[in-house]
Amino acid sequence: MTEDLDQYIRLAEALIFASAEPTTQRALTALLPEDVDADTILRELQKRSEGRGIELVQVGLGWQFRTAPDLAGRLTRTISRPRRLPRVAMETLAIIAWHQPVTRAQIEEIRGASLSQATLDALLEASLIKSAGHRDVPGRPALWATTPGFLAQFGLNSLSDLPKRADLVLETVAPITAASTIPAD
Amino acid sequence: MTEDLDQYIRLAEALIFASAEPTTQRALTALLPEDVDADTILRELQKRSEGRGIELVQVGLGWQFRTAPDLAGRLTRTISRPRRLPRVAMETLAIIAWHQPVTRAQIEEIRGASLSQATLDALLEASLIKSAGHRDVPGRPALWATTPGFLAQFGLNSLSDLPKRADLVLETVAPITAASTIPAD
Amino acid sequence: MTTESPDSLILSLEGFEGPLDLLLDLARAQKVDLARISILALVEQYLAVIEGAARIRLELAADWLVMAAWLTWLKSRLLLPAEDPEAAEAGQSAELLAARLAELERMRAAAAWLSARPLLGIDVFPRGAPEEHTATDRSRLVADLPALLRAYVEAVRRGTARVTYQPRQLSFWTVQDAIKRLTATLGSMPGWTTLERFFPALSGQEHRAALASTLLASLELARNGQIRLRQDSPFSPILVASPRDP
Repeated sequence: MTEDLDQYIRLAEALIFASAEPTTQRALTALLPEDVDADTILRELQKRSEGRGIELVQVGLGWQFRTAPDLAGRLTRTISRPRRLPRVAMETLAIIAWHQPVTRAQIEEIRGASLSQATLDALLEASLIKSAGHRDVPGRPALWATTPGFLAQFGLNSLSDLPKRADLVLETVAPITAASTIPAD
Repeated sequence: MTEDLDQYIRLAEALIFASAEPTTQRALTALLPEDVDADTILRELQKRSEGRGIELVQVGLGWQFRTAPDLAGRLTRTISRPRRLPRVAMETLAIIAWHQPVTRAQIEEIRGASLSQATLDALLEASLIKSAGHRDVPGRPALWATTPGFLAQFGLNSLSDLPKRADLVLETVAPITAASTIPAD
Repeated sequence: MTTESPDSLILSLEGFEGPLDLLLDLARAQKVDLARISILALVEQYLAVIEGAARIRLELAADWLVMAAWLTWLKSRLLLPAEDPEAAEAGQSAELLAARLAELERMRAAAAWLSARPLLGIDVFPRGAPEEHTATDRSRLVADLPALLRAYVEAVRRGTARVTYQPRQLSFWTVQDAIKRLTATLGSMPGWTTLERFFPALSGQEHRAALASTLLASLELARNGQIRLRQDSPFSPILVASPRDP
C-alpha cells in the first residue's frame, strides 16, 4: 500500500503540475482508485512539498503549485520599459521650457489648441514641471515652470543650455520690419 | 554553506518551476551569487527530483520540469492530448533530423516518394523544422533543418543526443548520393 | 507478398508510399541483412507484383511502371555472364539500390526511435500554469533633447498656422516705386493735382514716408521735364501737372 500511495502522490503531483487550472479534489478523485482518498494524497503531497522552492496551495476550489512566497521577491526581474511622452505632452513641455513661467492660457495660445488637465498631470507626475506661483492678473492663473528633473531628463546643465527661440523657429516668427517690397531672400 | 546550498536549490527549483519554457543556465547563474556554480545546483536539484511525479530534464535551450514519462498513460486521460504526427511526417522529420541541412529533393530520394505539401505544413506548423538557407546549386533549393522546438518536443539536449546513423540498423552504411541512376518517381 | 485475390493485391499496393517502399518490404521478407539481399530475387518479386496489379488495374501510377521498366533492364543485365561489362554496370546499380533501401530502412528506424521518445505535450507535460515573475518598470521616459526641440518647433508652427498669420500690408515706398506710380497715373489726372493723390490714404509715419518718396520722385521727374510742380505758398499742398496741361 505504501508503494501504491507513493505512486498516487506522484500522479497527483504530475496532474497538478501540468494542469492549467487549479486541480479540483474531484478531478483527482476521478484519477485515483476508488479506495484511495484524494484528500489524504493531497495532504501528503503538501507535507512533502514543505521547505521546497514551490508549495502546494489551495486556490479557490482547487489545488495548485505556487512559488514559495519567500522566494517570489528574489525571482522577480524588473524590466525597465521606458515610456514615450505623447506628442501633446512633449509640445506642452517644450512650450513651458522656452516660455517659463507661463500660464495655461498662454500655452494654449501658442499651441493653438486647448490643454487638457491630463497632459499637465502627466508632466507633473513625471516631475518634469512644477507650479511657479501665480500671475498677478485677474483670476491669478497658475504659472508653470520646469524642474531640475527636466534638466536631468534632457541632459542639460541649466536652462541656458537650451537653444534660443530665435534659433529654433525661423520662418514662422519672421520679423515684421522687413518691407514686403524686398524679396524675402 | 549547506544551508545556503539548500536555499539556492530551492531558488533554482522555484525559477525553473515558474516557467512553462526551459530556463537557461545563464538565467539561473544571474540569480545566484557569483561563487555558486549553477551546474552543481542543477545536478543536485535533478537528483532530488528523482522518483517524483515531475522530473528535471535538460532540453535544447535549458532546463525544464516535466511530468515523469511513466505517468503518461494515466495523465493523458485527464489532460488533453494533441494528435501524434502521421508516419509520413515522422519519417520526413527523421530524414531532416539525421541529414540536415537537406533539400526537398533529397528527402524525396531517400523516401522514394514525393513529399506532400500537407506533410511539410504539418512539420512547419508544429515548429519542428525551419528553412536553413539555400543549396548553392541551380534552382537554389531551400534547405531544411530542425528547430530548438524539435529538441524540446523530443526531450533532447542537443542533436548529438540522436543515435548515430550507423547504430540505427546493423547494415553497412552506404552513401546515398549516387542513387540518382534510379528514377526518383 | 501474396497474390491470392486481385483485390487484396490492389489494397496492398495502395498501402505503400511508393516503389521503394514496396521494394523495402519485399527485401525485408528475405529475412537477411539488407546489404546481402538478392537483388535479382527482389526484382523478380517486384515485377510479379506489378504484373499482377497491371492485369487488373491498367492505370497503375507511372512511377511504379518506371521502376518496373528500370528493374527489368537491371534484371536482364544481372543475368549476363559476370565478365560482361554491362553486367558489371548492373552490379553497381544493384549496389546502389541496396544502399538506398538500407538508408530508407535506417530512416524508418530513426523515425521509430523518435516516436519512442516521451513526447512533450503527449507523454510528458510542462508546467500548466506558469507564473510570471517579471515586473515592468515604466517610470523612465524616452525623451531626448532633439525630440524636445522638434516638439517646440512643431507646437509653435501649428499654433501660428491656426491663426492664419498674414503680414501687415506695408506701404513704405521706394523712390523707384513712386516714379512708376506717378508716371502711370499722371495722364488720368486732369490739371493740377496734389501730390497726396498719387498714393493711397495712409496715416502717421507711413503717410510721411510715402509723401517723402513721392516728392523725391516728382522732383526727379520735374528735372527731366516729364511733369510740372507748383507750390503756391510755404507748407501749402504741392501740386503736380502734366507738361501738356495748361
